[in-house]
Amino acid sequence: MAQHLTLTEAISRYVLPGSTVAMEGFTHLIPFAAGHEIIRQGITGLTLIRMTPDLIYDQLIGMGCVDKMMFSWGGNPGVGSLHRFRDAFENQNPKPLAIEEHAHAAMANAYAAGASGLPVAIFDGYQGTSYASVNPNIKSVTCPFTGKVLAAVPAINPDVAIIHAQKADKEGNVWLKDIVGVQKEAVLAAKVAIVTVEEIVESVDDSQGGTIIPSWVIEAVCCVPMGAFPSYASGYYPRNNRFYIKWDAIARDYDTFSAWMQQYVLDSKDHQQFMDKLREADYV
Amino acid sequence: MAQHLTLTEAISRYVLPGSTVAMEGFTHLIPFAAGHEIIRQGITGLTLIRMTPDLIYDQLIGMGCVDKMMFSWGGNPGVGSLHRFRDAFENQNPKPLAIEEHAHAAMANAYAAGASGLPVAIFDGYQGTSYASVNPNIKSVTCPFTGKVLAAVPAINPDVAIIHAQKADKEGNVWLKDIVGVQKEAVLAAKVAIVTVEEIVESVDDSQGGTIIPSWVIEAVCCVPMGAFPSYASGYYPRNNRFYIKWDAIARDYDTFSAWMQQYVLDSKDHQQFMDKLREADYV
Amino acid sequence: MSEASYSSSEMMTVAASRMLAEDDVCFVGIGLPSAAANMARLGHARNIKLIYESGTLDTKPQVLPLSIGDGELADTAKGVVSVPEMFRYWLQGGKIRTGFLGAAQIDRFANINTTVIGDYANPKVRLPGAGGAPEIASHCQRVLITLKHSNRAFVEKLDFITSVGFLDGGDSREKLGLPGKGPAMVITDLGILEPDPVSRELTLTSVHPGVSVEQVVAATGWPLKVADKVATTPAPTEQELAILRDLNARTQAAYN
Amino acid sequence: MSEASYSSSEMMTVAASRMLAEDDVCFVGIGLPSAAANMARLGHARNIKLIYESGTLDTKPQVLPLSIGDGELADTAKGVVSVPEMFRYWLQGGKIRTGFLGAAQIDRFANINTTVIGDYANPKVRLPGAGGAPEIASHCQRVLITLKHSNRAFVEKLDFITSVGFLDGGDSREKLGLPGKGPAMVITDLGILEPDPVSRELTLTSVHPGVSVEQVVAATGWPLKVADKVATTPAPTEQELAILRDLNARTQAAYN
Repeated sequence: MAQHLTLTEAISRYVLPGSTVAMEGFTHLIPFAAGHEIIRQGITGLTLIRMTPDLIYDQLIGMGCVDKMMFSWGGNPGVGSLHRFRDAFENQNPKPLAIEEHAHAAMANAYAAGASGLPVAIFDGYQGTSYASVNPNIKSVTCPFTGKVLAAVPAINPDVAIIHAQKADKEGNVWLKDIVGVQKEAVLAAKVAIVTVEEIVESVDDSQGGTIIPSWVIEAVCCVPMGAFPSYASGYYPRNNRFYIKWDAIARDYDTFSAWMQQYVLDSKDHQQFMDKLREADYV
Repeated sequence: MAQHLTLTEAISRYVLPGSTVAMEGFTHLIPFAAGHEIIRQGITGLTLIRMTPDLIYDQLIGMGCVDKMMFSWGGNPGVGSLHRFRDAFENQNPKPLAIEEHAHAAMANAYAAGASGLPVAIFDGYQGTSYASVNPNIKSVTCPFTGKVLAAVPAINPDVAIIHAQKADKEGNVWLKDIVGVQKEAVLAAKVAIVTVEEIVESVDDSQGGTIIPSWVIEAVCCVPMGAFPSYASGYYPRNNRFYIKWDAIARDYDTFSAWMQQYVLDSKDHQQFMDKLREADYV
Repeated sequence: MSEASYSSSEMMTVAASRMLAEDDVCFVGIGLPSAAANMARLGHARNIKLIYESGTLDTKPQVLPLSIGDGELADTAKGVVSVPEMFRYWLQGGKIRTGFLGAAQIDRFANINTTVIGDYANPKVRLPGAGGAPEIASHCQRVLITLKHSNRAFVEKLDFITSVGFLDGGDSREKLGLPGKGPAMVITDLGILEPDPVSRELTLTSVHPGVSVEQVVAATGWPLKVADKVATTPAPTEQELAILRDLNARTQAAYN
Repeated sequence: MSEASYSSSEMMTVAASRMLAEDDVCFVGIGLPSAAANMARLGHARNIKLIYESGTLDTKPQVLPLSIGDGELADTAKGVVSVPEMFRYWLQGGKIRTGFLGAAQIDRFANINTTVIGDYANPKVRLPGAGGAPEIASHCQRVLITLKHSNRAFVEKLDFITSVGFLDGGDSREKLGLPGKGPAMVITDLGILEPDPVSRELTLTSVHPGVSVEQVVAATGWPLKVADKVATTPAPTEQELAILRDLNARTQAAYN
């Protein structure tokens, strides 16, 4: 059953140096606060997994926490490149970054296979593309009934999955709604799951819609209001598209990036102080 | 896009003699009215697919509509046997019945594979059981990464899927809620989908929960209030457990069964008249 | 706690319910497993999570469902998932601690048959079939089985293996590579059987009050292994009976 | 309808939007495909169903999303499904008629690259990667592609095939066994290219008003095949421009 922990405690207890971590979120509910706490704790040697790595993975890479990234689309959506990701991959700054690259279909199926206790995901994809030539984890299986050849990728089973959700209840059951991406699959596929939430309520259920992830598949629940900012939590606050646009200029230059991270992330003791500083600087 | 049709029209247009039909429903939302209409129209030579064939499949079998049934649990839940199914399978009455038998895990995965455009479903199951010895459609594939041997079954892609749902809107989008079984998968796996609903409303969406099956994957929507009786439609009427218990005595004897079907199903022009007769006879 | 009068069926349900713990996550079959699991939830294991294969997660029915998908199960659940999700993410995904099954036939290695009595193609009795049982038996961390004791149910050789227990005994289950550890206990109306730690053969470890070892042996279709010390199952307490009878009374009232 | 003044980017969006029909079901990429698809929905194809890979089915955004998963998309959708479901049941399941993609590079057989410019391990430019594109390109019944015309985008040889068009031309796509029929049209800021029915090589079939065939040939990194009769794309109508500009104005206002 899930324990209610502070984010600091949850990250230090479960995100060990060198571990494989999936911080999922498909535009919506991206666990920014948790990523910042990993940076604050200086945890390194991580392998990060995410279908759509965006600013928080850019920040983790730029701060030197990451050895390897597995992904299927890495950019600042609608804005442009992830400059820290590109700098690490193209110029080994601040250090080399290994990648394992897939298409969305492969990763979505691989998470689902991981959640399902299967070692492999099969799907009808990748035909005619160059992906198999750069990724040895793309193989095939042949249908024993039709002879059709299907793509096969290993299941994803991260050491730790971290997601953000709207609500949890006192027992640690989690509720999320609207765009849910692969978050439930990431939680169910992981050895350990940490969930940050906007608020703790008496009880959650799905009678008004949304998805329930029950307490017994979660290790830690952390109440972190605004924990997805500048991503969003439907029903709480909208995506701050303006921040995503501003980020392009901050991240483009390594020194500007480092100074920003020092001022806003490292010099803040927690997410609340980080948000206060952003508000003062008119980022919110 | 779905057309609004009468049930009579939808069944006669799409359920052809000899076709393979999945009328799904997992206790909840079982499409009884549609099954009765198939019986009324005397459509024969059917292969029926369902994870949990219950009274409506028993009736279709007893009335001679069915050549073959694929299933994973066939009984009157909490009551006992399906007498007409057993009589057909054990005594070829009213005619022989072929079966293809699976476990729930296999059929649930096979429907999902069918919905996903895959020819095969793989899962971790059937080990140590006798099923593969009586069902040649149980094979295996080997994981190319771990060497683990997984069970493989062909995808299910019925000619016609028929389900019952709570609501549809004018455009033919369908909404169902609470226990949804494999209905969505059956619809998406089928070449043709027919949906009976309790009512037609202006517009449906999933903002208050439930599942949307959009108009463009459905051929026909038919408004049939009480169309799941004696099964239930959450929010409309409860499961009539009393009818399920009474059915045992009706179906046990072939002549009693035949007389009942004549009186209530064949001699009713439609579901409304059927329901009226049941009410008069204190079945509802 | 004073002695009360009770039926053998009540004894079986009470004994089965005691095997469920406060922190259990239990995949519940319909019928006696459902009665026992809900009795546990209303009694000593109030925090237990009950899951039914119709898709209901953490459900708290006030009356016993007649079917695996009664409205009561959805209405009182934390969440409802589709049946493919239930079998993939929850059962096959290893998220269920205890699987609770009934059976028509069982053998000495706790393999069970709910498919057919007699020849498959020309059966003596055609039973309902597998449902979720084969994968409940293979994927839950442990399995509890409950059925009434008789020579026709406890047989030397199954006509069909619907769900595997310890297969041929010894390490034959382990060799299949199944994720779960297999049957932990078989609870009947006469007593309790547990697998021998090495041979995996079912062994009588407890008889219910008023039942003799000989009675159990006589109702078993193979030479039943009996533990050196056979316990006597504690009789149902008044509290246990009150919970069970309330539940059954509410259920009866709801069906009529 | 009188002529109006418009930009080449507006011409491209308008031309792309016209390729979508009233009864289309369209999987929409972010950026120009999203603008064109929503323009169609607000104009001549009011009944079109738009689907975004973030899981939104039949969505009707009032402003253009910056990302593929903006709240606006979920708030205005008939339904939202998980990403694994989107890729399995909807895309791979063959439920989408038209896939609408952007690209960084394209070759004469309409294969596209959004992964990397230069060597994969030591790239000149590392692009975002595949996203949903490879399976959109293979599973939608037809594919529309839109990108700006230049020698750097329309190249003799791709550095990386992210999504397959007609592979090496002729029947090489069919031999891959892909369910969809492949790219139907490439819409650029200069004109419209369509695959030759036999060789599958992209052929210039229309130039936008004021653009010469020579301009298009010069902006293409291979000897561009030109149709015998090259049409002139009808200029955007005032109504089309009004819809597009309203949409863009609402979007600008929402972001600031």
